[in-house]
This record gives sequence, C-alpha cells and structure tokens, in this order.
Amino acid sequence: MSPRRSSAGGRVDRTRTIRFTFDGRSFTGHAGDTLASALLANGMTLFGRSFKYHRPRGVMTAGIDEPNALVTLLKGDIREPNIPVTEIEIYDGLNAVSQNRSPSLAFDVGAINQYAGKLISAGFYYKTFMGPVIGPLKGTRFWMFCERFIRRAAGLGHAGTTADTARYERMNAFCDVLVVGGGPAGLMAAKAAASDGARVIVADLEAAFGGTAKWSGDVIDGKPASEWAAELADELAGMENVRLLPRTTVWGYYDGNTLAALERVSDHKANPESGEPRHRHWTIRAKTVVLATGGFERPLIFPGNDIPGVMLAGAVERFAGEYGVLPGERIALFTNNDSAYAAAANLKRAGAMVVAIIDVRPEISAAARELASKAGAEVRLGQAVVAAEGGKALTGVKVRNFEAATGMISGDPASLAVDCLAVSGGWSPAVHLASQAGGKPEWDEALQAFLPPKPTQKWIGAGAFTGAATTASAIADGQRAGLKAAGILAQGKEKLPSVSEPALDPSPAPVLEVRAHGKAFVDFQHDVTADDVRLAHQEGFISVEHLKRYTTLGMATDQGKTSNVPGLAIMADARGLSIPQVGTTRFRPPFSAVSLGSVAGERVGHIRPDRLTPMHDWHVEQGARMYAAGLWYRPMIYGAPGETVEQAYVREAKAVRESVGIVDVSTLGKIAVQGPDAAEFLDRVYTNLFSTLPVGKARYGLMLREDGLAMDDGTTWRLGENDFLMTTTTANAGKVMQHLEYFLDVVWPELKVHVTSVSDQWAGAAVAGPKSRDVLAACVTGTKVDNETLPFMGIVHGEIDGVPVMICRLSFSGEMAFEVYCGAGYGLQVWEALIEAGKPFNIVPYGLEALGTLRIEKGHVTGAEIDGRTTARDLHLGWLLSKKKPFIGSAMMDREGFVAPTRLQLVGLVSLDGRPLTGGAHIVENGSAEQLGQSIGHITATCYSPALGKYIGLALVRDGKSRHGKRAVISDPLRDRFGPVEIVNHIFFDPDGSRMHG
Amino acid sequence: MAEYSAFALLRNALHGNREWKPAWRKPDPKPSYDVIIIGGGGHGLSTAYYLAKEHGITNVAVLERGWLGQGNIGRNTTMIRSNYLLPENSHFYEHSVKLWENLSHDLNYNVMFSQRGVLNLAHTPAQLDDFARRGNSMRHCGIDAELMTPDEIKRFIPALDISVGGRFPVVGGLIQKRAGTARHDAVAWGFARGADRRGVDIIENCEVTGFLRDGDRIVGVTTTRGEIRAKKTAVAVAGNTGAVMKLAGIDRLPIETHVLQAFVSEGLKPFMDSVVTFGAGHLYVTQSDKGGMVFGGDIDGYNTYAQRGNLPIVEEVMAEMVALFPGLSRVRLLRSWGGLMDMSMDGTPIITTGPLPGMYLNCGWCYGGFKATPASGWCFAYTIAQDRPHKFNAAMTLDRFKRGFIVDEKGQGATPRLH
Amino acid sequence: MVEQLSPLGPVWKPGSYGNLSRGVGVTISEIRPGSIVEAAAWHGSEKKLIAAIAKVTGLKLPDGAGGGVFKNGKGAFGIAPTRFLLVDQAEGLAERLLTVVPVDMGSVVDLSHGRTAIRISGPKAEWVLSKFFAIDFSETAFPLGSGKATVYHDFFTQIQRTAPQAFDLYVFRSFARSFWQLLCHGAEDVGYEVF
Amino acid sequence: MLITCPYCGPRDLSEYTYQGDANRVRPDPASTDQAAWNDYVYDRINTAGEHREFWQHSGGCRAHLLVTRNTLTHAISFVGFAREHGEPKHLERRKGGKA
Repeated sequence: MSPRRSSAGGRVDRTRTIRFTFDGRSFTGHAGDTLASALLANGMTLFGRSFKYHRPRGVMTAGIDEPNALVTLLKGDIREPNIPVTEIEIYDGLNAVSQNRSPSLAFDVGAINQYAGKLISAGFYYKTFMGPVIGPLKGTRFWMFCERFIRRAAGLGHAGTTADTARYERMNAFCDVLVVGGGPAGLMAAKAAASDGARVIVADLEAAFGGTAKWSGDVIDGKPASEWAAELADELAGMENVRLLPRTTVWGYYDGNTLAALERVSDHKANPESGEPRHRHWTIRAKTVVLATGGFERPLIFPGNDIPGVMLAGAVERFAGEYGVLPGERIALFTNNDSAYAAAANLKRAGAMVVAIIDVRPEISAAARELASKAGAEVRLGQAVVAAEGGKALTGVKVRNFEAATGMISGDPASLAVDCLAVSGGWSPAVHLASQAGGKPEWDEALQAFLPPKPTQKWIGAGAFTGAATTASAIADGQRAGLKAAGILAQGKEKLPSVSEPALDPSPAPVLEVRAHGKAFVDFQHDVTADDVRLAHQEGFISVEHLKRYTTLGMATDQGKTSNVPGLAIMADARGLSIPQVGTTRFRPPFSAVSLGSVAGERVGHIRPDRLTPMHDWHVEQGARMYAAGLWYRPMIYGAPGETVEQAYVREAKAVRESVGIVDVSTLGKIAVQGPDAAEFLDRVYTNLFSTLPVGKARYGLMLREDGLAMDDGTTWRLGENDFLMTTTTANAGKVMQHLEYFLDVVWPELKVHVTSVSDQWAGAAVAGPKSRDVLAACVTGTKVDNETLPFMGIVHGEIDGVPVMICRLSFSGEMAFEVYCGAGYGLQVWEALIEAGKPFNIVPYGLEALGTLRIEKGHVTGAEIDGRTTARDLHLGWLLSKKKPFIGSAMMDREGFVAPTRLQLVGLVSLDGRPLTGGAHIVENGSAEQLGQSIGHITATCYSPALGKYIGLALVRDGKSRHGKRAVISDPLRDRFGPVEIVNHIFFDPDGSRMHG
Repeated sequence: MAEYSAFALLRNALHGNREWKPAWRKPDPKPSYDVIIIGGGGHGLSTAYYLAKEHGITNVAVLERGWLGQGNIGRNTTMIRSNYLLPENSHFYEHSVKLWENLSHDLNYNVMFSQRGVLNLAHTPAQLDDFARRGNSMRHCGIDAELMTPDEIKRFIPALDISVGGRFPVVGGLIQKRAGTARHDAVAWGFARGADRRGVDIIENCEVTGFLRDGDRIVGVTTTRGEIRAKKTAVAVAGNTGAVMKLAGIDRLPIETHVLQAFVSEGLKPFMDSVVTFGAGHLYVTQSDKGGMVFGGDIDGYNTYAQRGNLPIVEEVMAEMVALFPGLSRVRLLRSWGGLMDMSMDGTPIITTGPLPGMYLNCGWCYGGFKATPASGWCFAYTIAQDRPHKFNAAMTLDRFKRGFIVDEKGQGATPRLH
Repeated sequence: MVEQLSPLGPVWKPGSYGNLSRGVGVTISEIRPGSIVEAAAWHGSEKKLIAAIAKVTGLKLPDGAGGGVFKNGKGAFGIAPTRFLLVDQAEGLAERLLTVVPVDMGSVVDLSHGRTAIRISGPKAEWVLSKFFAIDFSETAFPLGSGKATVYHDFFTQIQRTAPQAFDLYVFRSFARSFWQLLCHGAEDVGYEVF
Repeated sequence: MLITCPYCGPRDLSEYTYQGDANRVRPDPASTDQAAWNDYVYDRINTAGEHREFWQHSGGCRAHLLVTRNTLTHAISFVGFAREHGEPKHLERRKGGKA
C-alpha cells in the first residue's frame, strides 16, 4: 500500500492492482482510480508545466476543471494530447507522458521565462517584434522570424500524424426527460420523472453516478450517501424506460432542446470489444431537460497559489473520500466560506492530519466550529495566506491578519509547515448549458455567484446548479424538477429521503484575492496573474471581453471554470464596480473539450458515399480509369496498356467519328414531369416551347435562373400527352429538381404537375457513330430503328435481349447517335448486349475525356461554360429564348450589364504552335512569360481534336464574336504555357449537323 | 502617446509596468463632427484611421454600441488572402494584402500578420483547372499564385492525408504564399489606437437610435449618449446593417444576415504552418500562434441575428477536419463561436456613397470581412472624403444588381447561403 | 422475364459478423420486390387514389401522414402529402395502377429499378438505425406499418416498419452499395447476419 | 433546431433546405417592371425578429413550408405548407389563372 493511500474507504478496489506508465516510469494503482488519484497515492506532486512561465504545477482539482495537470496519452503512435489526469481512468498498460516541458518535467529550461515575468506581461507581444521599417527584415519578415520561436514555445501537447484506428459513432436519441448530472439532485429527478413511465435519459460525465454523494460523508436514509446513490442508480438502471449514460458529457445545448453529448465508451478499457466505438456522439432531442450539473469550486488568489500542493478544498476532500488518497501529510485549509470545514472533517475521518483552517472571515457558524474541532484543526479567523512557499512542492505557508472588508493585511506573519493547502473561494454553479440555451446568468450577492438565467428553452434546474447548498435541498429540488419535467402533478406527499448533514452557512465572504507581494495566479494554465488583470485595466481593456482577449484569461483548456469569477472580481475591484456591472462572458459549446473524432462520428473514414451506375463494375473490369464527378464515379478513359490519357481518348473519339462507340450516360439527372399542366409548366421553366412538342419526340431545352443567367440544359422527352421525361446535367440534377419543386409548391401551386426523381430508375447508354444505327438494328427487337421510324429527336420503345428499352435518337457527339434507356437493374445486360452487337463494327466504349473531345469539336456547352455567370446569348443560345411567352428569368435577362459588348462570349480556339492548350489558361491579345498581357478571357475546355488533327479548346473571351479569325495568345503563367492561338467559331466540326441528321 | 517597442517594454518592466497608458482614450461625444462612423468594428475603425491618415480628416467619431471590436473582427478564423477569380475582387483584396504587409509598422502595433500561405486543395483534374484559371487570373492582376503537386503538398504539410481517406485524393493545389493570418483582436485595437493617436474620438457604449435629417439628407444621429451632428454619416455595421438602415427608413437591401460558426482546438505544439482549404467540402484550417487549430466551414444557411449556430454544421466541419487530418481525431475541440455575416446577393461587398444624401454605406462582406479590413477602411475613407468610389471599389456599388453588373465569384446567383 | 441485377455486387456477403458474444443483434438483407411504385394524387383527390390503390393491391391505407400497411409481401405507406410508396412482390404494379388512376386523379411512377429495398430486423434494429437517422424509431413514434421519409447525409431514405422489430428501407439504387456497407459497419457492435 | 413539418412532424434541421425570405412578392410573369423584379430577386427585409421564410423538407416529404421564425431567438411560431400559406400576392394572381 502506497504511503498516501488510506487503508480503507472510497470506492477504489484495493484488491485489484493496475499497472500503468507515466513519463516512462511504471506505477501501480487500483481499480476505480483516476490517473490523478493513482499518482497522488504514489506521492507524486509535480504533474505539468504552465503555458507561459513553465512553472511547476500539480493537481489542483479532481475533475474536468483541472487547469494544470495535463498529459498526453499514447497508444502506439496514436497521440491524445492535453488530457487532464483527473479525467483519466487508469487501466493496465495505460501510457501517459507529461507535456510542455523540455528536457524533463523536473528540469524545464522554459522555466527561465518566469524571471522575465514583468517583461512578458499581458499583451506584451502587441508592443514589439515589429522589426525594422527598412532593410531585409522589413514588412512581416522580422515578426515571422520571431514567430517561429514563439510558436515552438507555445502550445501544449503534440498531436500525432498517424491515423487513429479507433471507431467513432453517432447516436440519435429521443426522450421525454433528459437529466444532465447524476448527483443526488439528478438521480432524484430521474427517479421522479421515470416513476410514471416517461422516457428518461440520465447523463453524468463521471464513471460512477452519485456526484458529491460519492465522497460527501453525508448520511441519507441511514446509509452512507455513496451507498444510497449507488442503490438509486442501480434501481434506475433496472427500469426499462430509463437509460443511464455514465462517462457522458453533455456539451452542447442547441435550438429546439437538441443537446449534444459525448460518451467515452471504451477510453477506460485496455481493449474495446469488437465493433465497440471509442467515443459515441449523442444527439439527444428531449421534450424537457433537467439541469443538475452542480457547481465548480473557486480558488483564492494569493502569491504562490500555483505551487504544487495548493489544491481546491473540494478536490482534496474528494481524493480522500472517493479514492482513499491523502494529497498531503500535513494539510491546512484556506477559505472564505463554510464548505471547507466539512472538507476538513472528512479529511480527518480519512486519516489526514489537518493542521489549521485559515479563514478570511472574522467569525463563523456554530456548525463550522463543530466541524473544525472534529477535524482537530486550529481555526485562524480573520487571517489569510499571504504566501505559499516551495518550488516543485509546497513546503509551507505564511499567514497574516486580514481584514475581509478592506483587504488590509497586518501583523507578523506566522509560518505553517504544510505540504498541502486546500483552498476554497466558494462555489460557482455550472450554468454553462443554461447560458448556451440562451439567456444571461444572474449574480447573487449572498452566494457571491452567477445563478442560472430564466429558461429560454424547455429546461428546469435542480441542486447546486440552482445554488442549493445542502444535499437535502438538492434532493427535494431534484424530485420537484423530475415530477415537473415529466408533467406529473406533485401530490406534495412524495417521500423524500432523510439526510443528516451539518447546517452550514452557504454565503462566502466576498473575498477572492489576498493582495500581497508575488505572482498570484488567476488563470493557472495561461499564467494570467492578478497584476495582468490590473494591467489590462490600466491600458483600457476593461470590458469582460477585452479582459479575456487581452490577457487570454479563461481561454485555456479549462475554459476559465476556475478563473472566470476571480478574474471578474479583480477587474470589478479595479473599476470600482460590482461584479455584475462588469458582466460575465456568454458560454458557448462545448461545455468542456470534446474530441474532434467523436463529433465527426461514424464519418471518420467515410466522409462521403460513392455513387455508382449499374455498369460500374464492368467499367472497372475493363480497366477504365474512374473519375470522381461529384459523388459519382465515371469512366475517364478505357486505357489500353501503355497508352497515355491523350492516346486513349483520341483513339476512343476517333472510333466514334469513324465507326461507333458507346458511353455510359446513366448519371444524367432524370425527372418525371407528369400531369395535365406538365407542358404548360415546362413552357414556364424552359426558355423555349415544349407545349408544341409532339408525343414521341424529344427537344433540347435551356433553363435560366430567376436572375436571367443560364442555369442548366438538357433534352426533355414527351412520352405521353401528360408525361415528360426531363434530363439534366449530372452536376445539376439535384439543383434542378429543387428548382422545379419550389415553383410548383410556392409560385404555381395551382398547376397539376408532379415531379419525381427517376435518375436511378433508368440506366442509359449512348451509342454514337456512323455505325450506331447498324448496332441497334442488330440487337433491337419490337421496333424498327430506320430514319422513318426513328428520325432525329424521335423516341421508340422496343426490346434488347428481352429487356424493354426506350431509345431516343439524339446526339451530343455530333454523330448519328442514340440514347438507349432501360431499367437500371437491366443496365449491365443491355450494355453487354450492345457491346456484343457492336463487335462487328469494332464498337469502342468511351469515357469522359472522349465525350468531352467530341462535344468540344461540336461546341456544345457544359458546366464549364454554364458557370452561373453566363447568359444564353454569351453561349450563342439566344435562339432558344422564346418571344412567345414569359419564362423564368425572361424579365431579368436583358439588363444593361447582361447585354454589354464587353461580356465574355463563347469562342473556339485553335493552337497555332501545335502544342496542347491548358485548361484554366487565360487569353491575352499579346503577352509573354516576361510581360504578361491583359487577360481578355479564359479557356474552359481543351483537347486534341482527332477530327481536325489539332489541339483546340473552347474559351470565354471578351467580345469574342467580333474576334473570329483573329490571333491571340494563350497565357498560363502557372504552368508556363504561352503560345499563339486563333480565335474561331465555337463549332469546329460539321457546323450544319449533316452527320447527326444524315 | 508613447511608441510601442522592445525598449518601451523593458523600461516599463523595470517600473513594474506602471507607466502604460490606455491604448485609446474614452472621450465623451462632441455635439458635432465632420464625419461620424457608425460601428466600432474592424472596418469602422480602419475607416476612421485612413480618413485621418490619408485624407487629413480627423474631426471624426466612431460610435460603438457596445465594446470596441465586438463584432466579426474578433470572431473569425484570421485568414488573409487575395486569391480571387474575378479582377474586381482581386485588385481590391490585393490592395488589402499590401496594406497588411506594412500594417504593424503603420500602426505601431503588432497585428502579427504572418505570410505563411493559403493553400487550396484540388481533388479532381477539373477542379485543378478551375484553380489554374483563378491562379492565372491572379497572376494577370499582379498577384502571386502557384500550383503545387501532391508530392509538394505532402512535403509542405506532412500531417495531411493527401488521399483523403481514398475518397477525394488530392491532385494538386493552388497556393498564394503571401497570404496568411493575423491576430484578429490586435487589428481592432491597433486601428483604434492609431485612429485615437490621430485625434479620432472612439466612443464606446454609444448606440445609434435614429438618424437626424434635413429633408432627405442625413445630418447626424441620435444615440443613447445624445444627439450628434455630422456633415457625413457612414455606416459600417456588418451583420446589423439591416437594423441600422431601417432607422434611416431603408427597409430593403440586397443583404441577408446569417451566422458563421468558427472553431478552435486545444493548444498544440506546431502541427501545420499554413492555411489549408478542403476542395471536396467546405473547410479552412490554420494553427494559431498559441497552438490551437483554428477552423471553420459553411455558414449555417438561414437568416439569423442570434450569434449561435446549430449542430449539423459542427458535425460536418469536424468530419471534414478529421478526413484531412486523421491524426487529429483525438485532439479536442475547445471553443466554438458564431459571427453574424452580412451576406450580399452576389457574394461581393458594397462600399458606396448613399443610398441617402449625406450617407455612406459599407456592408455585404459575407465572410471575407476580416482580410478586407484595411482595404475596406481605405476605400471607404476615400469614398467618404471624395464623394466617389476609388477604382478599387468602383464595382462595389448598390445599383449593380439593378443594372446587371453582378460580381459573382461563386456563380451562385441571388442565393446568399451559397456565397 | 429477365431478373434485375442487385446494385450491391461484391459487397453482399452472406454470413455472420461483428460482436456476436450477445447473439445476433440484427439481420440485414436485400429484399427484391418485383414492383416499387410511387403514386401521387392531385390535391383533393387523395381519397380517390387511396380507393384505387385498395382496388389494385387490396391494401387499405389508413388516414393520416405516414400511415401505412404491410401484409403478405405487399406494402403501402404515405411518404408525402398526397403521395404514397407502394411495394409488391409481383412485377407490373405500375401498369396495373395506371388502369385505375386517370390523369385527373393523379400520377404513377415506376421506381422498381430506381430504389433498392433493404430490410433490417432484430432486437437491435432500432439501435443500429438510430446511429444514422435523426428520427424516433420507438414503436410509439413509429407504429407498425407506418412509414417515414428521412435522410442521412447523402442517403435519402424511405422507411416502413414491417414488423415490431423489422424495418424496410428504400434507398436510391446508385447509393445502395455505400449504404449497405455503412449499415453493416454500424451493426458490428451488436453482431449482424447477412442473407 | 427542430422544425415541425405539418406532414412528417418534428424533424432535425439537417433534413431541411432553407429556401429564403417569404416576404418577397414575385411580379406577374409577364410583368416588365424592372424595379419590381429587382426587388423580388435581390432585395430582402432581413428582419431582426419574426421572419417569414420558406424551408423545403428536402430530406423528408420534400414539401416547401412557410415558417415564421424569430431570427433573434430561433423560436418557431408557425409552420404550414407553402402551397397553402404562400404570400397573399400569389393567391391573387392565382385567380387570374395561368400566367
């Protein structure tokens, strides 16, 4: 048994020994220990180094408010930095290392900083490092030089670069009542709420429920409070309408009573079970929330208050009561309130020697006196600790007379030899979630604390969260809240457990600082001293937010849980105002730090899904290089061995022009537009007319946005009088669908039209090339495919290999071409049948690159040209703008700026130096690498055109139409590509379309 | 007031830091000024500074409803860049970067502008071409821009998973090396101190409650600290533009107010020395000098004046963060906050005379406001002093929508949530 | 008639997986109905459409949003105002419906190929689905036979409770493979069986 | 944030798409009144307080909803189907039949 471990008491299992490593040294602890309690039990006092001065620091608290004792946990190369030792449950093989020190925790060269204290006081970096205004270090150079060192000195732990192998997941939950906090109030609330069958969730951030009952030493219903709480938790666990969530931090209170919680599912295990996540991110939608989050104890501000061994009284009490660990051999307490006296008595009971209780108040309650004598401690009223002494561990404290009202110090110092000083500056309710929900905490003079605001969402407070000081009141409070939350009418005779606890005075003295000589810390982790706060005031940074931002007070990983109120108190004193007049800062999520992985949840390693066409596996088997287009995967090229990308697409495109090719067009957006008003609707949506389109025919259409700019294009097929199939570009399928739904719901609800996404219903294959009709003729049954039966833009129904198909003769490639649609489940079969039928004609499957090449040769536009900034006329689609009717965008499309001659217009480009044009290059009238010209536009698409035997491209060029036949220069400084081009009409190949009509 | 310098630090240290003076005075408002600037945020303060510095107009008051710099100047991810596609934006933001480059000296206040580069990751060849188009556009505007290969990117930021979990492999990137980050609060304080040192009155806790009119001309304001008259009244209140302009009877503007959330992790030792953006989602990340990873994503996407966001965006941003940096899944999110964005209808700001006589308007910053702080103030000061826009903000008029001279960087049209 | 090819391809692997120490938590399977059809009425014609559906399928749709019924392999449930998703083991449901749904009543769209039907059943079905969808799967909020349209990130999904512990999920075919993998991954902690 | 869809019931924000200000008045399709169109397409009242706006339940029944939401608190005071509660001008124009 280690020197600091009491022989009995607490909830640690002394029969189970656990081995772990800290800074390479192996230690043992017991089941139920945190890393903090285990290391304290081993006599450790030095846990970490502070942020700025690298001062030695010990454990200050016993919970998530710990500012000092942060470590990095190691699992192989996977690192978890900045975890408070007070939050870590030990397990066999746990491996922790200390941080922000070099070479070692005991000897840290960074400690030199503390001797520059006055020089590097709050905000010093704003006043220097600006460097010379001339010379090689002018501008930002000198600062960036200094910054490199500052960055190395700053920061806490090291993050890893190795991918985390752990699993994370999310969980959605719904309940009638969510109880946050599993202390006496929370447990009572849960029991009351669940009594009538309501669905209840109880979350507590600790491993075991019970809160203060786990160590308070109170007696409830004749049992030790810890037992009472454990039994109550068991009872709740047994109810099927109750879910207990231990190790679960509710960290966010969002709109609509939606709360976010982090469950640490397997952090405390050496090895998680198969499929078991490390963290689970709960999104809980609760009809009502009971906030029973308790409170945080505040430190007192005096010189040396950061020396290892100076701890919060409640923490010392808890280490003794819950873990059977005595943080010191000779313990003194320093307080401004009664709660420390209960701590003293409990410490004594746990076997500690309590030397003295130093209290800033001139007199105290009878109950407190009684507890003091139980503790066998000398009571020093009207006194204060003016200095804590020691280096890496506390050796003693100096005590002098202190006048609470004025803060005046007098009399000769008395020295007390102690190795642990337990301080209490009173308690602040944990109002964070209530503040997140909306509403401003309200100051209570008697309790010297901010109490919860009026609820702005559906929550009810209970226990210490509301300022309740005794266990009895917390329990009654909790029951009341639970009943109310579940909508159960209180009979007033609900049985309440009996509690025996001392009758302490809940009000602390309004004293948080003892002003004496020496560094007195307010924000321990960030090394913000009381003098820094006063300096901020002196320089005019007097609003709470300025104080916070200028000194970084409360910005450390503990988020100011211990420093917030003391900091305000010092500023209030400096300004001669009251604390509420100075104000408080608004709390925002998260309540305490949460792992990024947990919030990413199950998406860790699955950021977005893959969207696959029915022919996907075939493409891959054929060695297609797949291209991610949005969520879709599409073949880019079907590269033969040894082929470059260019060779491959040129071969594919050639085949289409010379014989026949086939491409998977299943990704096109497809929308069924049905109903008696369908044609009328399409007339309003498209710039051109569709009501005149005969059944069995398709038509190319263009849509504008309300602002008159081009939005999307595609063909729409009239399958029946009231039945259209609209196709959209792959990229805009969702956008167009939403566009149509908006107008049907909001603007023209009188129209009888239904739109339904059928993108996934149809597989599509485009068969293109002079031999395409022969290929169809060879495999299509049930219909002829000759020019009479299937003219340009005609539609027929038939079968391929016994599968019903719908065939439309339309062309993106400019060749005679057909789009063959069939049920997606038959897609592969029809595709293979077409390939088979095409064999005699050497049919070639082609990918996006060849598709792009063919369309560039024809000057067809895609998303690269319809980029949300171009008009129909810019793209030479003015002929589609019907004069016969208004349509979406028609009223806005002729604005001055939309018809200005200076606009970028679509043109063709031909490379005159026989070298490839580069996508994203700009066009200039003249210019070179040495002397860049004025950009007059940019290239939107490029390829090698097998049809022309040249490198060509499409471009958007200022006043492009007037430049046909003119020379210009491609200017691509990024890729150092410059060279002459000729600007030509955007249609390079077969301008009269004879090939596709033929 | 005393210059800030290493020497001043030393001297004060020896005197127990007792000699530091307030960074700016806290004067009471005078009955009238040449120029009133409504809004003590970054843009309002920088406007006051440049009015004094560039145009010698020092009889100026900046009216701040609450505490100085309480708006987006202190609620952003501190990124500074001029990597825009459209020249109208490029020239303006490049002017800003140039002002940033000398701002610490100019203000005698270290705003910690660190030119560590902004890298946009591309995940498809088409996207890389888009970035090339943008980079080339920058180069033709005289702005630095380079393409990077995946290997160069991997060397530049070792922590980055350039396969992005195999789903969105990085095929390249566009970097502007002169871009970077600065210490956001310092910018507000530096401009405040700089303006104050040139005689500008910075008046905090002074809320404008109405406008004084002479016919339809604006001749001052009524405030919680009394009436203040002015020859010229300028409005630079970002997310609150709608509310303030309503006081002048302007009840409709091409602006929607949205909330943008931002996030910071616990402090880490140096992990990444640049700004990185994810091209297959919407995420931008940097690491502050204190060591926290500072990052953000999309706006929440609905009208709001509540400086609070909701969970879906938080989840999306964290998912993208861990996709790019798989080593960070165990690092902890420390803080989040929300800032109000005045989203314009084409994603481009408005810096203009009017809309009423005697009035000047600066708004529509979407989420480009921080990096624009110096140029916004510089151009707004010019517009106020000269009663016409400078060429850098000539395109940023209010009537561009009516006339169809849209400057739509993202090509999304009049849908603010998409800009 | 030719058989539809499953979109799951190689990721469909019959067998038992994950943590089976507490038995099989869920069973996941692709059910392949012959017909999946969306029928929609013009506003005001809902009753007529419900009657027409009953005539063809024999399924009596209860009133109310999301109301539905599932028996002997046939399912029907409301997915939106005036809109219903209908499922039948037999093919050709769309054609049969068209004979009783004239253009002045509403419209019929065949989605037999466009949607993939996945059934997840077992004591942990609610638990596993709750990892993805932000809806309340408890039987009080999601009664037997009823349906809900919801979304998990990119996965738009229509769900019907076809048994106290079974849900049929209809997802877009092109997303089915990714969704299946995600679902299986999410079921590992409770142990799952694929057939 | 939860929005209670009149068809699907209370659903999470992540199921909805914001479709913007519902106070705008779309001119008659045939109208050539540029000011009116500009006002409709570009100008917003951007209310701080009760705001009428459209949301589409894109991740559910896909209906567009008219929602009244307080932009200062996010409290939602009304949700109805857009087709029934679209702004009055629409209703008037509807009487005129197809435009």
